[in-house]
Order: sequence, then structure tokens, then C-alpha cells
Amino acid sequence: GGTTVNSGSSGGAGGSTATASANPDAPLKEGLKIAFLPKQLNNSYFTVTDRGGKTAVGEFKGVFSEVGPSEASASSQVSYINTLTQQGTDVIATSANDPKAICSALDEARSGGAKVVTFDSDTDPECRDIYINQATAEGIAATQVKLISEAIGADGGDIGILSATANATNQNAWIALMKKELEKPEYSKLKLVATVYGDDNAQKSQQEVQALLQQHPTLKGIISPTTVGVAAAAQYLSGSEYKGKVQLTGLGFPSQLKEFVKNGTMKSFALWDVEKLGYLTAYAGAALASGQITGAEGEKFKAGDMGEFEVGANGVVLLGDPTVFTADNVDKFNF
Amino acid sequence: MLAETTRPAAVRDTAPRLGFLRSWDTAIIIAVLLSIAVASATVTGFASPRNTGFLLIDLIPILLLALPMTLIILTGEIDLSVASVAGFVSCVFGSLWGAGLSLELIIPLCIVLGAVSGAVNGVLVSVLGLPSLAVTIGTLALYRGLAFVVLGDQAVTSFPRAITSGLQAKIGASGIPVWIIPVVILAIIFGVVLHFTGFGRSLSAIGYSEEAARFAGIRVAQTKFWLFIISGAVAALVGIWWTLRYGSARGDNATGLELSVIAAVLLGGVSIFGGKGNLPGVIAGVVLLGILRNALQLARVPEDTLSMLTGGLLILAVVAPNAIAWSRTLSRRSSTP
Amino acid sequence: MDDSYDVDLRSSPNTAATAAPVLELRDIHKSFGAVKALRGANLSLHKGQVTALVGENGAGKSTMVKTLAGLHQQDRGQVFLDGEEVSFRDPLHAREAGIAVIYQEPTMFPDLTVAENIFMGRQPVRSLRRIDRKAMRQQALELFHQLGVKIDPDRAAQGLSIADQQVVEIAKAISLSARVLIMDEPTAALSGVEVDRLFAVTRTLQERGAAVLFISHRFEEVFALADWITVMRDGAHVATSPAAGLAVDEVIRQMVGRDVASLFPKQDTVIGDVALEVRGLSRKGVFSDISFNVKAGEIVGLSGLVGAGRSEVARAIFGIDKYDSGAIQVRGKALKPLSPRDSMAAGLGFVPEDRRKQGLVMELNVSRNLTLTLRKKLSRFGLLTNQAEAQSTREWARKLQIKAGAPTSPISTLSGGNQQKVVLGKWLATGPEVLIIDEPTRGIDVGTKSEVHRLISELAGTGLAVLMISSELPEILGMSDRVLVMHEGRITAELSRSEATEETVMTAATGADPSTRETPA
Amino acid sequence: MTTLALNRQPSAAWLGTLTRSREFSVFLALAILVTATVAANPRFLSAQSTKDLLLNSSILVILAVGQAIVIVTKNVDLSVGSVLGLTAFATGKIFIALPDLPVIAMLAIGIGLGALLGAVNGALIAVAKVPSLVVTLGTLYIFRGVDFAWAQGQQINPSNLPESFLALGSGAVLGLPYLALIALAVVIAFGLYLRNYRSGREFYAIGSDVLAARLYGIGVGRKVFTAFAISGALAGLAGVIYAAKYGNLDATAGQGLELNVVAAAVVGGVAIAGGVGTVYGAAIGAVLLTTITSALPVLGVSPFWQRAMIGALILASIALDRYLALRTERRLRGHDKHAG
Ligand SMILES: Nc1ncnc2c1ncn2[C@@H]1O[C@H](COP(=O)(O)OP(=O)(O)OP(=O)(O)O)[C@@H](O)[C@H]1O
Ligand SMILES: Nc1ncnc2c1ncn2[C@@H]1O[C@H](COP(=O)(O)OP(=O)(O)OP(=O)(O)O)[C@@H](O)[C@H]1O
Ligand SMILES: [Mg+2]
Ligand SMILES: [Mg+2]
Repeated sequence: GGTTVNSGSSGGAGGSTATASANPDAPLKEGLKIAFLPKQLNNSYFTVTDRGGKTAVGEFKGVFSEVGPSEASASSQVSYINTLTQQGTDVIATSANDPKAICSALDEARSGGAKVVTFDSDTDPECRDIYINQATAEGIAATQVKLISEAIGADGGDIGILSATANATNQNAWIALMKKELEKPEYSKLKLVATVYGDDNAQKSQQEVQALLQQHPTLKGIISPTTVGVAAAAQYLSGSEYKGKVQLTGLGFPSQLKEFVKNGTMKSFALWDVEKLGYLTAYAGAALASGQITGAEGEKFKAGDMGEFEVGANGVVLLGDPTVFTADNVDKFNF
Repeated sequence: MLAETTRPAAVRDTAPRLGFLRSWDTAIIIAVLLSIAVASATVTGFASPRNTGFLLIDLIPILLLALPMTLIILTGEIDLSVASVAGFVSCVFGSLWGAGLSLELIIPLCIVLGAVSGAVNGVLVSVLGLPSLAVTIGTLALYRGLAFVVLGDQAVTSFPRAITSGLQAKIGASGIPVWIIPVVILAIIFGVVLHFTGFGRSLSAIGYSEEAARFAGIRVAQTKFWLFIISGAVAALVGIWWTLRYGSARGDNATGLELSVIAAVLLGGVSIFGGKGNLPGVIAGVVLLGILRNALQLARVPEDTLSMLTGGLLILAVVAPNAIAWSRTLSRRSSTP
Repeated sequence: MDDSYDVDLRSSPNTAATAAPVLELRDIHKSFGAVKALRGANLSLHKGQVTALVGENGAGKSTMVKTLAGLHQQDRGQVFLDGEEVSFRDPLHAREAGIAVIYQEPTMFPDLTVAENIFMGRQPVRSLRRIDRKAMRQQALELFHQLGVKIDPDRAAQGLSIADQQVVEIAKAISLSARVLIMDEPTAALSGVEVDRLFAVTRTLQERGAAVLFISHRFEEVFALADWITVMRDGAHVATSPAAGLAVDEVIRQMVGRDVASLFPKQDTVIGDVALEVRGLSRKGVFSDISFNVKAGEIVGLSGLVGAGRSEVARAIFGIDKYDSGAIQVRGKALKPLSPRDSMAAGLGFVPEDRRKQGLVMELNVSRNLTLTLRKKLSRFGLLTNQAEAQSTREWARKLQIKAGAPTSPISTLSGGNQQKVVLGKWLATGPEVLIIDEPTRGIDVGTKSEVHRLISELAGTGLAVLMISSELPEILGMSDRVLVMHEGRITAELSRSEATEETVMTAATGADPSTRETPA
Repeated sequence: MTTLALNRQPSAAWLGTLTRSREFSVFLALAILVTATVAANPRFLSAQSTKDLLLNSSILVILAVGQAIVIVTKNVDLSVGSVLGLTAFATGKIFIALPDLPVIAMLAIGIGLGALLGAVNGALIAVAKVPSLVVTLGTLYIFRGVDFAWAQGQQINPSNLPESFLALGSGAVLGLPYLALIALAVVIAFGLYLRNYRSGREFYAIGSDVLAARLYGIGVGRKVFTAFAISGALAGLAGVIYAAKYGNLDATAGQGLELNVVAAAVVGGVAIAGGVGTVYGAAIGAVLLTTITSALPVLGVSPFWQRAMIGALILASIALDRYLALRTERRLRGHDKHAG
């Protein structure tokens, strides 16, 4: 799943080594070698981000490549980072399987002259130049709670969360913020009764949902802020007696879930524009490599037809708010 | 004490020197040299100190685990739990470190833990006589599970940068990692023990025929028991190495490494049924897989092709010796009237 | 073929022999790599007659059998079935042609039931071609009845003693009601009673018209059963003659190409102190209260029927199997139970009964096998070299006259007798004070057998204490200074050399109270 | 000794054999687990939950049947996860190309494709005479690589699959899910075949002693080839079913499944050393493993403990096997003494 690991620890002095000075007017260099290194190849989420990246790289006439391991592990990412370093890649755009484990490899890459942009899952801030954050954790948490509350209706009731792996840091951050959100008076009738972990495995996710429903017969809704989990849960609910009785929302792909918003298994779900995430990542990398920005707070760069973005604290660039999908708009998206 | 008989000796002396090297191992060693030559000539960036460093440092865990694995497979057993032991040890390492213990204390504790984990396999296999394939599939799940029990959803990453980058130190400008030296020394020790001691001799005998080995006074159960302990202890070293090298102790560390290790050992000419195989071949197997992976990655060969290549090589490793033997008998048959 | 004899058909003991042979092999050649196992072997089997095939170890008898069975394909030569040339692709093909084979080594499916072992591939079926287990069990029971043995058809073949396995093999071959029955040393693991039953069954089959090939190294059996005797030497046919009127000495001369002197050259030795002392050894359900000793320079024979528990006692002494109570001492030093290494250190050697499974590692070469017990002894500073191994191998190969290609030849390419010598050598090389030998000459030809006996005798002469288990009565009587007899897990007699006769030993072996052992109907 | 009828009472023997059988002890473990879970939460056996249990285990059951046949011949098939992944993905691709393909035809194609992949394993093992562990470890990598190369990150969504096909994944007749019925049919068919047919028994003969099997004239190579083709075909069937059940597919479907499948067979009493075990046992083993994953969360066991408990269960079951085998051996010994 593409939305699982951490969204960066808050410590650290800022994303950039900040010794070089930025020249906002420098043109984007041509022929930049930009490599996307996702958590795992053949993962549909990253297929889409990398597609966005490829579009962007084509626009500024760079050389795009996509490499990565077939199973999501930090150690194999390290070996790919090493290879990229050795190949003299200008920009490494990566989604980290472990915030720490790939750090020393990234250090070596940066000392060899590469710029490092993380997207989706950050590393420790001192290991990269910029992190493209898909959405603020607060925004995600608020959207998810709002969607489930709307789906269940005014009477409220018990809800549960189906997460990915138990040590997925960004999942845990979102869950913590959702709990906070639920304390608000408008959600007083919603009660979070359990959080379960489906390990981003379809079968395990389904079994966890089943157990959740058995243990909590009064359950009214499920939030699954992970693409694999929400798809598996929707698939199960749609074929079970709970269809339409237990509400489901989460973070998922329109292509995977349109079936289920149309057949009434779920009313709505959310996700950011995944393709744009890759697109922005590529532009941020190019801006770094061309000397437009260094990753310091307050710097600005232009990301093709997405317009201008500003680097925030800790070298974080925010993509925007998540999109909410319903039966009405779901067909308009192609990811 | 026997009366000398008058008939002449019927046994000719044709014992070759270095008899432990057989055709497949030689082929693998040649393949290593060839692949180095070809990759240096055709893959840009392959033959450089920095790449040598990358290549060798990635070999360390597999090479370490391959040493005891070779001995275990020679006795006809297998240890699928090594990567899980490494992961388990990594988590314990992390939690002890998090609790503020010193490395001098943690490292021996972790090695003991690895040895004990191996001893559990050893007891089940050699004392209770259970099949090691099944036992270690069980402990593969058990130790990985315990790793998650120890650290749960946490990852310990508070290791000082000085240690984690110190592990990557190189010998001068050669690009050769400093830490490959103790690994090579360990490999030599394993090699000498396997090929030039009575203990090593007994492993093949056990692998070919446990019963005959027992009747020859070989302590089969004890031997296997110790091999599993050694395997556990070495897996603990890998767990420690992994944690410090990546600066991160977490439940999924080293997942799936067992298959890479076994693939390398089998590629090195060790028979999965036990008995046949030697350490130089295994080391060549480990190095060959490492070089191919590194060179092809540099040459931008996609991951799916690498995966198919690994599988293909593995099959080739077992098919080729048979095919060679077969073609030999064919040619012999056609040459005799 | 130097001393071939013309086959004199007129003097055949049975007129049927004048008819064309059922099965005939002509001028068969077969090589395994460099080894020429067969070079011009002939054999013919006739309806209703038993042909015995004799020859030294490695003469090529088993290779002939395997060629007949379709397991090997001959390099040259012809096989005729009812006068028509055939060539058996595989064992199934041969079986369909009516040839049933009992191989030299029992071939069992240990996890399957005894009944299924007998009928595999030919199980009786009922509707929808489903296997009829009841009928299968019944047929198995009938076969065992015929053979006069009591084996549960529903038990797993695993754990059957070698003798019982051989019985199952025989039952299997009989059940095929084949036209040609081939038995490669079926009696090697059997004792007198079972052999008699086997012979009775064989004669029945013979009367029904089956052609039988019988291979054995025991001449009394050969002469008791065979109508014809075919002798092979070095892969070639030497002679085929009617058994009647043929002298044993003549057969031996044909086999070895020279005269063989005394079969059991037992030397007189000086008997010394007690070397091996066993006190009250018991294991529930296997043996109980076994007490005896063996003195330096003495050969003690341990006799008994198959299944009496002799091998079990030997294994317990050496430390392979556990025992419940009792004590064992070698030269006054108590042995640790279940520790063969400790036993070896104390000066005990053990030549086990199953050469291929227990005595040798079949995949290793001669040298590695011979030196497997010498790992410590040959090491210098803890290190072991091929040179040291090869040297030791050559020394012992010379002493025991082992015929093998080279120290590095795979042990599997040696004939049975030479393999047995390797096992002996591997234990003699440890310089033991007490040697337990279980079936020292099982499946070994006369020439080699007398050599082995001479060896054992000489060893005793040097002060070695020998415990010799054997199912062959002449061997026991000829070799032993003292004879122990076991019956159903107990020692029932201890006889001095002069007391031991065929009669006294057999009486003790069948039990003091004859009513405990029923006779077959 | 003249009459050889051994004294045994048929009816009692029948019961004794049943309760002593390895399948019975696995079944007992399953029953205990279900009872304990129901005691903790009665809804564990509600109509919906029972259906879920059956659905969840059907894929593993089908794979375990194939694996059992292979293990009985003293081989092992590690490539099943990759075969499942490849056929599952192929199912999606075929439906995208031919949306009107009948479901039954898709099942046939899946079985055929799986059998083909299994035949590749079988041919390598039987013709080249090389160990199956190595060959199938190799094809585990190769088939997955093909899958990845073909998919290139593409995802199959439920909207790509026909309604009738998805209904196969979740539908039921008389409360029995289609998938469970398919799995049950597979188990019974192969169970009867292996026990009651000559050619079925030959698998056991080969696993018990391959040399003896050759001497008996059993076509060992052909038989081993068949075992792998069957295992492949069943993995292919499981792949199609996987596609129907989950709807969302990428190239990673079934990754890492092979060890679970082997574990299911082993837990079900199929001995890794060959020659022993039944597909019934393997199937119960598969249900047991799946039920554990479903029951532990219901019992409130921390998710972190689940994997460790599965490991412990595998160890317990092989230890139990060993204990039962030793007991049988002792019994045979005692029996012989009476007979001798
Ligand atoms: N598969 C084989 N490979 C190589 N050599 C073989 C093979 N089988 C038999 N031989 C050799 O062929 C020769 C004949 O062996 P065979 O087993 O036929 O002898 P035999 O007369 O049955 O002896 P024994 O009485 O010991 O059983 C021996 O020298 C043996 O070593
Ligand atoms: N593995 C086993 N499982 C069950 N019973 C066994 C096993 N091995 C031996 N026995 C039984 O132990 C008893 C003695 O065994 P065994 O036949 O080896 O005795 P023996 O006197 O040495 O005979 P021999 O050496 O002539 O074959 C027999 O009743 C036999 O059936
Ligand atoms: Mg023979
Ligand atoms: Mg015996």
C-alpha cells in the first residue's frame, strides 16, 4: 500500500544542508537524470506516482528512470540507492521503507552530488533535501472522520479502524489525530471501539474486518486509511450481510473503489491526487538540481502546470487537500 | 597385526589432490571470474572502488549465513529460520539499546540469544528427530512473530551515527570494506573445519547415510545440535550487523533472506539432499549472485528480469551437472563399439 | 571360456528339460563405466526346473538378474523368451512377460502396509476399479499361510526385520504366479526353518511348471533345490551341469578356477582374560537378562533363529540402541549407554549386519569409507589430509585383498564381498580389543568366505576377542570356541566347542519347551 | 499358528483407527479452537461468520491438496504462490480482453495455465532428475518475474471483472459458498483417488521408497511429473478463485503463500519425508491455519502474537506426529512379540 509508512518525524533542524544559496531565477536544467525509487515496484499506488513523475520529467526534458525492489524492504532500497549513486543520478525521488535505514546510503548519494526528494513516506529530515507531503496529517484525519460521520448519519454509533501494519508510522499518526478529532462535540455520538491491522494484505485485512464485526455487533462504520485495506474491506462487505448496514470509508483509489460506491457498499472515500504527487516530486527535484531552491523554508518554485509551491518548515512541501470521491464524481478520475 | 598376504595390492593410487573440488564448483568459480571481467568491460561504474565497496558490503549478511547453512545442508538438514532469528535478535538488540544497556553487554547477550534460538531448532531436530524443513518453517514463523512481540509497532533508530557509518569504513582507497576481513577469516575457519578435520568429514557421511554414520561412531545428534547452535549464533551476528548497518531495529529486518542464502548455497553446488558440496563453491555462489545483481542493476536491467535470472541460475545449478554427466555417458557409449 | 562344459541334456533329471528353454540369455555383455560386469554370460531356464546360479562375489550374478528383470539393458547379447527374442525395457515389461524377481536387497515401501507392498500396482479391485482392501488383506493372509509365517498384512512394512522383509519379498514373487521365478540370494537373511518353508513353496511352484532361478552361496541349499547348476566366473559362463552327480569340490573349482582348501581354518589360540563382559542386559520386549563374556583370543559364536534378538543385543552393547537395565564392560571399563564413540574408545568394534545401510556410506568412495572410523587417528594437529587417508586405505586394501579400482572409486561399484571386506577393514584399522561381527559372511562367496574366516581366526590369534553372530550353523560350529544360543530374547544355552553340534544348537535355538514354537500346518 | 486370522474386532478397530489417525488429531485441535472461540464470542459461528471461515480457507485448502500430493511423493512445490499470482493476474487480463467469457471457461483456462506451469516444474524434476526444492525455488522467482514483467505495475480492479465472476467469489447456495463447494469437491475427488485407486497409491509408493518403486515398474518420472502438474493445476484454479474473491489484483498476489501451504500440509500430517499423509489431513490443516488467523483477533490476542502462535502450532503438530509415530512403532514391536 502506498499510504502506509511514516510521514516524517518532527525533530531535526530543517531539510537542507543550507550551505549553498538558492537562485530562484535559475532555469531548469535540461537532461537531468531523475530516478524514482518507490517502496516497491508493481505497487499500483507507486505506478501512478511514477507516471506523474515521468510526465513532469518529459516536460523539462530530463531523463526519467524507475527502479526499485519487488518487495518493500529498506535494505533492498539501499542497494538501489547505491546503484543510483554510482550511476551519477542527479535526483533521487524516493518513498522510504524505513525513515532511518536508508539514511547513510542517501548521505553517500548526496555527498556524490545527488539531490534527494522524498514523497509519500519521509526519511529523517536531515537525510533528504525536500519532502513532498501528500496532505497534512490533520487534514487526512479530519476528512476521514467527517466522511464516516456523514455516512453513518446523525444517530452515530460504534466505529472501528482497519490500518495497515502495526508499525506504519503515518497510519499511527493519522489514527492518533482521528482520535483527537473524535473528541470534538459534533462527533460525540461516534465511538471508536477498536483498531485492527490488516498488514496491507487482502486476506488478512478481510479476516480482521470479520473479527471486528463479530466482536462488535453494534459496529456502524469502518475507516481504513490504507488503499489495500479499504479495497479488501469493500470487497468483503459487498458480498456479505453487512453491505449497506456497516459503512466504510478510507483512503483508496477511485479505480479500485468505484464499483463499491456505485453498488452502495460505501458512500464516499478520499485520496489526494496521486499522479500529481509524482509530478510535483519531479519538479521539486529538478528545482533542487538546477539550484532554484536549496530546501530552506520560504523558498518558492514552479511545478509545471500545477503552479507555484513554497517550501515549508523542515523542508516539507505540501501537495494540497485530499479529494473526496462519491458515486457522482468517481468516473472522472483515471487512477 | 595381520599377516601380509602374497597377492599384490589391487588398489591403484589415483587419489587426486584437492579432491574436494569437483567440476561444478570449478565452473562456478570460472563464472565468477568471467562475470567480473565482462562486467568491468561493459558496465560503466562497475569496476570502481566505490562500487566494490557497495558490492562487498551487501554480501556480508548472505556470506555469513551461508557458512553454517552449508554445513547444515551437508548433513541433509536445512535451516529456514536464520533470517527470522536475525530479525528477532535485531529487535531484542534494539529494545536493550533503548533500555540503555551498553554495546559491550548487548552484543554477547544477543549472540547467546541467537545460539539459544538455534538450540531450540537443534533440540527439535536432533533430539526429537523431527524433519528440519518442517521444524524451521515453524520457527521461521515463531521467531519472526517474537520479533514483533518484542518491538511491536516500534522501531528503534537511536543508534549513534558514528557507529552506523563506522561499519561502512573502507580499507584505504581500495573501496574494500573493513568489516569484510573478519567475515573472510570466519569463512576460512569454516572451510578448514569442513574440509580438513574429522568433524568436517563426518558431515558428508551423515548427509549421505545417517545410519551408517552412527554405526561408525559419529555422534549424529550432537553434531546436528551444534550446527544449529552455530547457525543461530551466526544469524545473531547478522541481526546485529543489520541493525547497526541500517541504524534501525524493527520486526521485519532481514525478512526473506533465508531464500537468498539457500539459493546461493545451492548455486555453489551443495546437494539439497546432503553429502555433496564444498565451501569454495558456496562462496563462489554467493559472490556470483552478488556480482550479477550489482552489475545488472548498474546496467539498468529491471528487477523482474533479475528475479527471473536468479531463478534460472538456481535451476541451471542443479540441471547442468546432470546434463554434463549425461552427455559424457552418451559420448562414451558412442565411442565404445 | 577356458573350462566350459558341454551341457549334457540326456542326463537331465527331468525329461521336460529336453524341451526348449522358457527363458534364455545368450552371450550377454554389460559394462558399468570401466567395469565389465558381464562378458559373455549364458543362462537358460526350463519349465518346471530349478537352475542354480553360483559364482564368486562380483561374478555378475545379480547383474544377470537385473538384466532379466529389465532393470539393466545389456550392451550386447540376446534374451529369448519361448524362443523369441525379446528386450525388456523396464521391470514392468518383464513382469508382464511373466517374470517375477526377488532381488538381493529387499525393496520395500516402509510407509505402506505389508499387503500393499505385496500387491502394489496389482491390487485387487472392485466396482469402479476401486481397490478392494478386504480382498487384498485376505490374499496376503493366504500367501503368508502358504509360507507358514505370521505377519499382520495391515501393519506398516517399516520396522520389519530383514528376515520378515525377505518373507514379504517372497510372498510378492509367489503372488505373481509367474512362469519364471528369479531369486537372488533369498535365503541370505533366513534361518533353517524359514529356508525349509521357502523350499517347500518353491517346489510347489516348480511342480506347477514354473522355471526357477536360484542364487545362493550356500552349497547345501543349492544342492538341495537345484536341478541344474550354472557357474559363472568374472562375468562369463563357465559351465552348466545337472546337479545330480556333481561334487561340491568340482563346483568350487569351477567358481574360483583353483582348488580351495579348508573352508573354516580355525586356529587354536591362547585364551586370555575377559575382554567383554555383559551382565543382565535387558530391553523390554526385545531381550532380557543377557549375561555372557568374551575373553581375549576367543571367538564366541552367537546363534539363534532369525528374530531371536541377537542383532539387538549387539547394537545395545555397541551403543546404537538403548537398554533398560544391565551393565557392559570392556576390559573392566564400564561402557556408557548409547555412545558408540565411547565404546570405540574403550576398544570395541562392530561390523553390523546390514552392509549397505549400516556398514557403509554407499555414496562415498572406498577411502572415505575405510577411514570413517579413523578420523581422529589419522589427524595431525587436528587436520586431516587426503594423503593420509589414501595411504591408510592402500595399507588395508592390501592386507584384506580388497578388489577395487582405486581408493577414490565409489564403494557402490564394488561387489558385495569386497564391500564386506571394506567394512571389516574399517573396524580392524581402529585396532579394537573386542570385535562384534554380525553376519560376517552374509552374501559372500566361498573363496572370500574362507578368507574372511581365516582373517577372523588370525585376529583371534593375536588376542582379539570376537563375538560372532551368524545364522549359518556350519560357520558357528566351525569358527567358535564357545557358542551362545538365543531364543526369543533370552540366552538358552552356552556350549563349549566340543558340546556344540547341529543338534544341541538347534534345540536351544527353537526353545527349551518345544510347545512354545508351533510348527506350520 | 495354523490359522492366521489375527484377533481383531472390526468395529472397534474401525473406531480405533479413526481416533488414532493423524487427521483426527488435527480435527480435534480445530474443534477445540472453534469451541474456545465460540465460548468467547458466540457470533464466531453465526451464519455469516461460518460462511466467512469457509470462504477464507477455500484457497489454502485447494493449494494444500496439491501440495499434499507433491509432498507424498517426497517432493515439495514452493512455486505455488507464484503460480497463483500469475494465473490470478492472467484471469484479470483475459477478462479485460474477453469480457463475455463464461466463468466456467475461465476456470478451465486457469486450471490449464496452472497445469502448464506445474508441468514445467514436473518436466525439470522428472526429466533432468533434479531436486524439487531447488527447481521450485527457481520457478518461484521465475514465475513471479514473469508476472511482474507482464503487469508492469498495472492493477486489475473489480470493475474489470464481470459481475457473474465476482459473484463466484462471494455467492453461496444453501448457505454454502461456491468456493467452499469447489474446495470440497477437490478434496473429496483427490482423497478418493489417492486412497482407492492403483495409480493413486503409486504416489505413496514413490514417496516411501523411490528405488523400490522403480523395481516395481512404476513410472517414477511420469508420476512425479503428474504430481507437479496437479499441484500446478490446483494453484491455477486457486488463482482464478483468488481473482474472483478479491477483485483487486496486482502482480504480488500470493506472494509468500508457499510456506503457509507447506505448513498447512505438514500440520495436517503429511510427512515432509514422503509416503505418509492424506489430502483430508492437509485440508483440515489448511482450515486450522486459516481459522487461527480468524479466531485470534476474536479471542483478543494481540496481533503481534499471531505469527508466533502459528509457528508454535506448526512445531506442536509435527511433534505430535512424531509422538504418534513412536507410539505406533512401539505397538508394532509389542505385536511382533506376540506373533513371533
Ligand atoms: N551399477 C553398477 N555400477 C558399477 N558397477 C557395478 C554396478 N552393478 C554391479 N557392478 C559391478 O559388476 C560386477 C558384478 O556385480 P554383481 O552384483 O552382478 O555380482 P554378484 O555375482 O551378484 O556378486 P555377489 O555374490 O556379491 O552378490 C561387480 O564387479 C560389481 O562391482
Ligand atoms: N525396527 C523394528 N521395529 C519393530 N520390531 C523390530 C525392529 N527391529 C527388530 N525388531 C524385532 O526385534 C526382534 C529381534 O530382531 P532381529 O530380527 O534383528 O534379531 P536377530 O536375532 O538379530 O536376527 P537376524 O540378525 O538374523 O536378522 C524381532 O522380534 C524383530 O521383529
Ligand atoms: Mg549379487
Ligand atoms: Mg540380526
